[in-house]
Amino acid sequence: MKVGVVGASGYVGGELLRLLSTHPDVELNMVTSRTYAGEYVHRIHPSLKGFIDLTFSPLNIDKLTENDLVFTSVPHGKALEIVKRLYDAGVKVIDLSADYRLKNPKAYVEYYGYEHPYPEMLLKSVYGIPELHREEIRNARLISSPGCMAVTSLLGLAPLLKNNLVDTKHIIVDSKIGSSGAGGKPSASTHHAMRAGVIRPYKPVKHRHTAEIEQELSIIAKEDVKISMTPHAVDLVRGILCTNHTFLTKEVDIQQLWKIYRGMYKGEPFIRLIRDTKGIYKYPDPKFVVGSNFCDIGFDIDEKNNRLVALSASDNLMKGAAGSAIQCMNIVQGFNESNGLKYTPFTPV
Amino acid sequence: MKVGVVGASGYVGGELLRLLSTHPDVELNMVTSRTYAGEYVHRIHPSLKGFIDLTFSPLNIDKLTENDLVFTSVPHGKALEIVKRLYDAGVKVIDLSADYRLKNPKAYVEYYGYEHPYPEMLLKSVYGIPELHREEIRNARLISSPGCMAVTSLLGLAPLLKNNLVDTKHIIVDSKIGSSGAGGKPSASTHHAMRAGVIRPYKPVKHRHTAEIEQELSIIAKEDVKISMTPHAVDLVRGILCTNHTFLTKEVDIQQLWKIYRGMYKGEPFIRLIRDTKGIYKYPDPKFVVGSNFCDIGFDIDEKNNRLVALSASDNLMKGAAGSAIQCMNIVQGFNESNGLKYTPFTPV
Amino acid sequence: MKVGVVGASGYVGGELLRLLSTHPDVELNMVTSRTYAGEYVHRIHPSLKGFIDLTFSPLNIDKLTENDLVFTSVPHGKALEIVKRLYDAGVKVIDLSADYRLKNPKAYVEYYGYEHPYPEMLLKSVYGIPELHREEIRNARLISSPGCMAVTSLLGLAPLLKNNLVDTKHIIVDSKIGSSGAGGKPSASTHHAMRAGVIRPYKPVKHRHTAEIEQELSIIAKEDVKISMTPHAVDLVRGILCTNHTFLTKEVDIQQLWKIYRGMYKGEPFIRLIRDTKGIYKYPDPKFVVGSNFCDIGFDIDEKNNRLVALSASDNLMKGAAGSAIQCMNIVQGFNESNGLKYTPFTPV
Amino acid sequence: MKVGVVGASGYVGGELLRLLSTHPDVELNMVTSRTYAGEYVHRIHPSLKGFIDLTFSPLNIDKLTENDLVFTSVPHGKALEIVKRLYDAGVKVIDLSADYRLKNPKAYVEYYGYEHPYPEMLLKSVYGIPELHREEIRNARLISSPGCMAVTSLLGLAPLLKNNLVDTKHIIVDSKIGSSGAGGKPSASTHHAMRAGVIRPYKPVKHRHTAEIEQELSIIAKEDVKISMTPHAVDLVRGILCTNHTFLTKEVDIQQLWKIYRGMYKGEPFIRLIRDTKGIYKYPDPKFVVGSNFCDIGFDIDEKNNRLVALSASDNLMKGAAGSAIQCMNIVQGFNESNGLKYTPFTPV
Amino acid sequence: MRKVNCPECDGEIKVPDDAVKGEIVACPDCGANYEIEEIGKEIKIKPAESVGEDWGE
Amino acid sequence: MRKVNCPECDGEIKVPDDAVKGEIVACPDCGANYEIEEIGKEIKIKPAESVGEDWGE
Ligand SMILES: NC(=O)c1ccc[n+]([C@@H]2O[C@H](COP(=O)([O-])OP(=O)(O)OC[C@H]3O[C@@H](n4cnc5c(N)ncnc54)[C@H](OP(=O)(O)O)[C@@H]3O)[C@@H](O)[C@H]2O)c1
Ligand SMILES: NC(=O)c1ccc[n+]([C@@H]2O[C@H](COP(=O)([O-])OP(=O)(O)OC[C@H]3O[C@@H](n4cnc5c(N)ncnc54)[C@H](OP(=O)(O)O)[C@@H]3O)[C@@H](O)[C@H]2O)c1
Ligand SMILES: NC(=O)c1ccc[n+]([C@@H]2O[C@H](COP(=O)([O-])OP(=O)(O)OC[C@H]3O[C@@H](n4cnc5c(N)ncnc54)[C@H](OP(=O)(O)O)[C@@H]3O)[C@@H](O)[C@H]2O)c1
Ligand SMILES: NC(=O)c1ccc[n+]([C@@H]2O[C@H](COP(=O)([O-])OP(=O)(O)OC[C@H]3O[C@@H](n4cnc5c(N)ncnc54)[C@H](OP(=O)(O)O)[C@@H]3O)[C@@H](O)[C@H]2O)c1
Ligand SMILES: [Zn+2]
Ligand SMILES: [Zn+2]
Repeated sequence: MKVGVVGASGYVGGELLRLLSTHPDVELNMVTSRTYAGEYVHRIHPSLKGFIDLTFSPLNIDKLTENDLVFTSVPHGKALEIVKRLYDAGVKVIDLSADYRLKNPKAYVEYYGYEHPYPEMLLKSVYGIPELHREEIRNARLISSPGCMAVTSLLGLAPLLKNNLVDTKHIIVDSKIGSSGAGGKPSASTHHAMRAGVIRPYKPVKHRHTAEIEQELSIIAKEDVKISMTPHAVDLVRGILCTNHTFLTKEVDIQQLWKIYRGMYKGEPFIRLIRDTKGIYKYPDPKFVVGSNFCDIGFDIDEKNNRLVALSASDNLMKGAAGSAIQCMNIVQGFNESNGLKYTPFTPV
Repeated sequence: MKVGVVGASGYVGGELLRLLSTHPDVELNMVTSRTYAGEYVHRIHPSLKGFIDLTFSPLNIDKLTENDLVFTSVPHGKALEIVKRLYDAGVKVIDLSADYRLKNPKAYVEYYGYEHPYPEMLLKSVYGIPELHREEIRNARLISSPGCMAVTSLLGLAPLLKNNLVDTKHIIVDSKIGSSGAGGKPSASTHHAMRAGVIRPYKPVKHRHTAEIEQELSIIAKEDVKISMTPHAVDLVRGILCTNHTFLTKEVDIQQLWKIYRGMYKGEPFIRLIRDTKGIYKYPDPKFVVGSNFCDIGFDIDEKNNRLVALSASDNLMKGAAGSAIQCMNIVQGFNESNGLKYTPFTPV
Repeated sequence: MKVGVVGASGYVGGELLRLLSTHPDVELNMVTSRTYAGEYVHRIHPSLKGFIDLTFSPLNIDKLTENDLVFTSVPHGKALEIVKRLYDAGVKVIDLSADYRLKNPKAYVEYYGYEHPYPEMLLKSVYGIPELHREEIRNARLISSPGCMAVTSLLGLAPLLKNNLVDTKHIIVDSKIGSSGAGGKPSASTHHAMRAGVIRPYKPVKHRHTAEIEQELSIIAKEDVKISMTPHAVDLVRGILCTNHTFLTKEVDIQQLWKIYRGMYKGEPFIRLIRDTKGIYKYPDPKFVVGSNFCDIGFDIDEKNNRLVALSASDNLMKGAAGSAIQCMNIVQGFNESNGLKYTPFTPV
Repeated sequence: MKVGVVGASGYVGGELLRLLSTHPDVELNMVTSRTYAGEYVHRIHPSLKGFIDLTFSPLNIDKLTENDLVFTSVPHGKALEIVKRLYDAGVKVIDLSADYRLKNPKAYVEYYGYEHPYPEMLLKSVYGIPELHREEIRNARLISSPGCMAVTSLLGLAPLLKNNLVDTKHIIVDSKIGSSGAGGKPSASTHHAMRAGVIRPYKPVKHRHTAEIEQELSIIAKEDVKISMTPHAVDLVRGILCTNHTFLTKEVDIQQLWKIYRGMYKGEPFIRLIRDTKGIYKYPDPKFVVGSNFCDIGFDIDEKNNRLVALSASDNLMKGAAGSAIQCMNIVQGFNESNGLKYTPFTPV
Repeated sequence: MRKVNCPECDGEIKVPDDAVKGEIVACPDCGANYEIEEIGKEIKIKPAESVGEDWGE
Repeated sequence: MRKVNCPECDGEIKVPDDAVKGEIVACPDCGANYEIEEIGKEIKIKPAESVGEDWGE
């Protein structure tokens, strides 16, 4: 199968290349970058030296239609046209941007500041979290890969909403994320001396991922769910932790929570439940998933305050982006769902 | 004035030494450590080489009573007797542990696992946050310096509770803290290779600082306040950020919030309000207070969800511990409140 | 093939488990730890949760002889007996400690402070760098895996000594290494708050790896080579950079150096030559090999001063330890040399 | 005394502001930035919020002449004219760039790629290391503050050259430096995700600071000294370690070295000798000087190889830049040499 | 240098002595921009369009 | 090696073939300790006191 990657010079693009270059079932055929067209891939992604022989191509959609499937990993707003044209040409598309994630076109105005030009496409697009939409993914022609904090938070919260355990108006998602989450473009605030050593809140209210988390949780809960999200930049390169604070509407104990989480995630190849009472790994921490496609999930209860904390950790470039996208590709193509994703994480890293 | 420091080989002790060794109004007279008695201070606190000539003394309470004022910075449970005996001998004490912070003796059983041996002393002890208790501190003989996350969170939340703006049953304190917050004792979980690169939740429910935050906020709000706190270890040495998520019970806008925060903190030497719409420092971040005694405070509103986020950042060893303690000493002794604390923070560090 | 790992609770042991648990040709049969006998492996190596079902066994050499091959990764001095007994029982051994690396028994007294009890074994042991000793490894029964800084430095310097290009009395190896290089045992100097943010020289003279570097380079150069080594701890978990400063005895230019390095390393699966004049990856940097078995090597010339700088970078737990050991196992067992080692490094990490 | 700072929006400029804003003897009168003219200083240097009320002025040299003394901290090549015009107008100048550091105009062509327009000025300029040139500084009208790695290395090596102990043709300066050393301008290679986690050699040969180190050491040694320098970027914001590898021409022991170093640095307010055999601070490490004006210096001998390692550590923005410049200002103005520089470093930070 | 308080956050906005009517001044605390409406014994300011400047994410 | 499910979290607890009655086994997921009550065709376990071991804060 011939595969192309648009926006291959970015961080998500680079991670897609890392995974695709050793994937047993695909041929990496075309990787585009406007800025680095003609340049060897390893000049931009040094670690890939020796793995990929290709040079970047300019962004030529006609040529891209020679592929069976194309990943688009460009900034939001910039994927709108590219995806539409590839889709219309019959190419399967997995879009890593936000441009086809939301079902409600009005949400694009509110959260992204643009009027969506192809609202009818939004319903054709499948939200690419296998744990939530595996069957729809199998038959999709357009898959919209989730936001990195969104997928991490959603996997932590979904079992609670599915079981109607929590107050849907007081859910706080406090997330912490490494610098690769902001992509590869330098700026004053990503300059190392300014970005190192921070615990920097940004968009403490109205963060864009709110929209997709609310959309998906409302489907699961079958009612209107409100999310209060605050992300923080921390001094890491890869990794997300979502601390999902919720308030219980029913009484529940730890044993029941184990059952609820196991019930939803039994057999999932990339979910690990982490809630130990011994050792140093008692709750999820992105340190122990870096480089892998895992989302580690844990939980705890504060009886005094009826609070339930659901913790979820992922590598933002893997389960948070390229890993999820490859998993979706495997499903849609009927490959083994773990192919190309068998990366064991590290102790220590 | 002669000053002693008990537990001077610890991180808080070391920071006290740093501040006291150049304080214009005190003579640093005696610094104790059981483990390092007889050893030069700079062997344990290398940066202080050239600043302090003293060697550590063994912990001898009789000798300590020769001081006018003693700081105790030993683990909780271990200050109980030391403080009591010094107090009874007429020495002023500023205790950095939790042993005299809570007014309700039962809270010690619940949160610290011990029966408090001197419950009557709890009412004599003043909780050492000048912004909340300056007048009481002025006349105190025993000051109990607050927990590092507690003071940081409290300073961010106090104006809201004082003005009865928020739902007192749905306050989430999500805090992030550097490794010095856990003190200087090595363990498997503080070993660099295991501690670096983490976003590690610990005690996601029932953290001990909950008790003192609830105590102080309940006084301020004049009603029973509940706090839901989850701390996280991040890959930093110094610094705390508290993200205080609250839900509004009244309508309020940003302009009113400015007024409320300015109203409470006008003239405070160590509070800075940070809520900018330009530049890279839009909200509090401990990066820009490291080494100083500031608590930087900011806020934002999520109208859609009636949420108010109050952000507060400090250096856990300064405003979070030794800095607050010195500030209290200055007040109780009638010194200029900023003496010994005039450290400008760094850009960048 | 049945494989055992002694010292499996350590960092090198854990990395061996990571690699062996997905190696296509081996059965991981027994993993020992004295301290954690009976405990699940993932309690000590959290990232391996889901990959290894085993619990640690106590260190029982008789039971270990049921394996075809055993890796020993215990502190130096502690492998002496274990290796000898396994060897005598006919088991193949790959020892990760220094106990069988040096040919000259006297060097053990000088550098390690002990009299080697089995000097005759030293000649039977093969020094496990495939790029230098592949044929001997193929037929070995005892392989001694190199020190992490030693192998990294050696791979950078070998081509120069082989071609007798440099002054053998003025070779400086200035190396920088992450905290995992010191193993998993906590101490005051590895405590995160003290170990973070350092550029800490240690053993600036007489470091133990000097002995093995001198041994191997002297063989290659066919003369007595002296190494001046100074290692530094830096604020990283994984990774080594060796800056090998040499002085030229012959005139040589960059083009000739390319020929010399390519000549020696052509076809080597885990050597990459890095000397670019474009992009950000101009010289080796461990950042771009982390998690992989590569040693990246580069060079530059200072004509004014007749100096040649050879730079070499590796992941200390991979090419610097477990990766090299697995590569040796593959050779000695006749497996594909890259099996179990196909880990692509990351951009960024 | 009225003082101005040109290039005040840069990292060195910001550090000058930090020091000057609390300096007892000066009035900070004018701070320039082309890009941020009109903007408040704390928008660029967030930590200074509350310390400086000024806004940046555009770069107007006529206005700058109203000052008694001006610091220029702009990129090399850009200070040439500014310094000349201020000097000609009778203003004292302390230049932080390299434009007036070298005595030999030809060296500017070789190392900086430009023909120096005012070669006669080079001899009027005094090289601003008080430990080497205090008397000349006292009477200077133009002081050229040293390069950050240059001053650090020089202070470590000077006593050896002064005592003619080492081979002047085989001196290796292997230095490691944090990201603030490269200034505040974002680029692909300083973007956090690419700059974090590195041990990145850059300019392994022919680094510009070579010229000034050779110039100064040749004066001290009274012979032509050659330096082989290789700098490395490490994952820190502030701090430099220079590992100065030398080969002995005379026999010398540790006791004699103590004498030699003490002999040269006795009474120096900002030099600390660090060579301990106990504790964790055995050799210099920038961790323990961060924020202060110290240069910590240590040494060790490798008898087997006639090697002497001199280690020196500083904060690149303090002793490596702004701190040295303020120290020079204090000397030239007859202030107490430590004024404005009394910052105790931290344990831990 | 004269000062005027920010209507939004009550911060102290500095107004240069040579400032003229129509000039834009900004608040040091909240970043709001104001146009100088009147500059006599008293200084009057009114909200001005923010340039929406952002030096990074 | 036989297995028994953890009553708390449903994790798979490994029971060595040579295990005997009274022996303590621990759950790999939630860390709970159990004592082997019966070991025949079926394995029965009951909660045991946790050693309260903690390898760090
Ligand atoms: N980073 C994460 O953790 C993460 C996680 C999940 C989803 N995402 C999403 O994935 C997408 C890519 O993110 P990233 O982090 O990889 O960003 P990035 O590093 O900035 O890369 C962006 C890529 O898009 C290309 N590009 C930029 N502007 C373009 C335009 N106008 N038209 C076509 N191509 C353009 C760039 O290449 P050239 O300029 O060379 O053409 C580059 O290859 C974004 O939509 C992001 O929101 C990111
Ligand atoms: N770290 C922070 O950010 C922070 C902030 C606010 C408050 N605090 C509180 O301040 C106190 C000290 O914290 P730390 O971080 O400095 O801890 P630390 O680094 O572990 O230091 C503890 C000190 O207490 C001494 N000590 C330990 N056990 C003792 C005992 N049984 N009797 C007498 N002395 C004993 C130790 O010295 P020897 O063993 O040598 O005698 C050492 O000097 C704690 O109560 C902590 O909760 C800490
Ligand atoms: N770390 C590196 O980068 C690196 C690289 C190359 C080579 N090495 C070498 O590899 C070996 C292991 O290093 P490491 O970093 O993995 O160290 P580590 O993390 O400290 O692990 C040491 C292991 O040895 C076991 N052990 C300790 N004392 C023992 C004894 N007396 N008898 C039997 N077992 C004992 C320990 O387990 P229990 O105490 O539970 O039994 C543990 O599993 C060392 O020889 C080291 O020099 C390390
Ligand atoms: N960073 C260190 O550790 C260090 C140590 C010792 C010496 N130095 C030297 O100190 C100087 C400043 O370094 P830095 O690290 O502060 O760099 P920086 O952060 O890049 O700052 C450079 C400053 O110069 C100004 N500038 C840039 N181009 C200019 C031009 N053409 N004309 C006038 N002003 C210009 C910039 O402001 P605007 O663009 O806003 O005008 C900025 O204020 C350099 O010469 C550097 O080599 C640096
Ligand atoms: Zn304002
Ligand atoms: Zn269980």
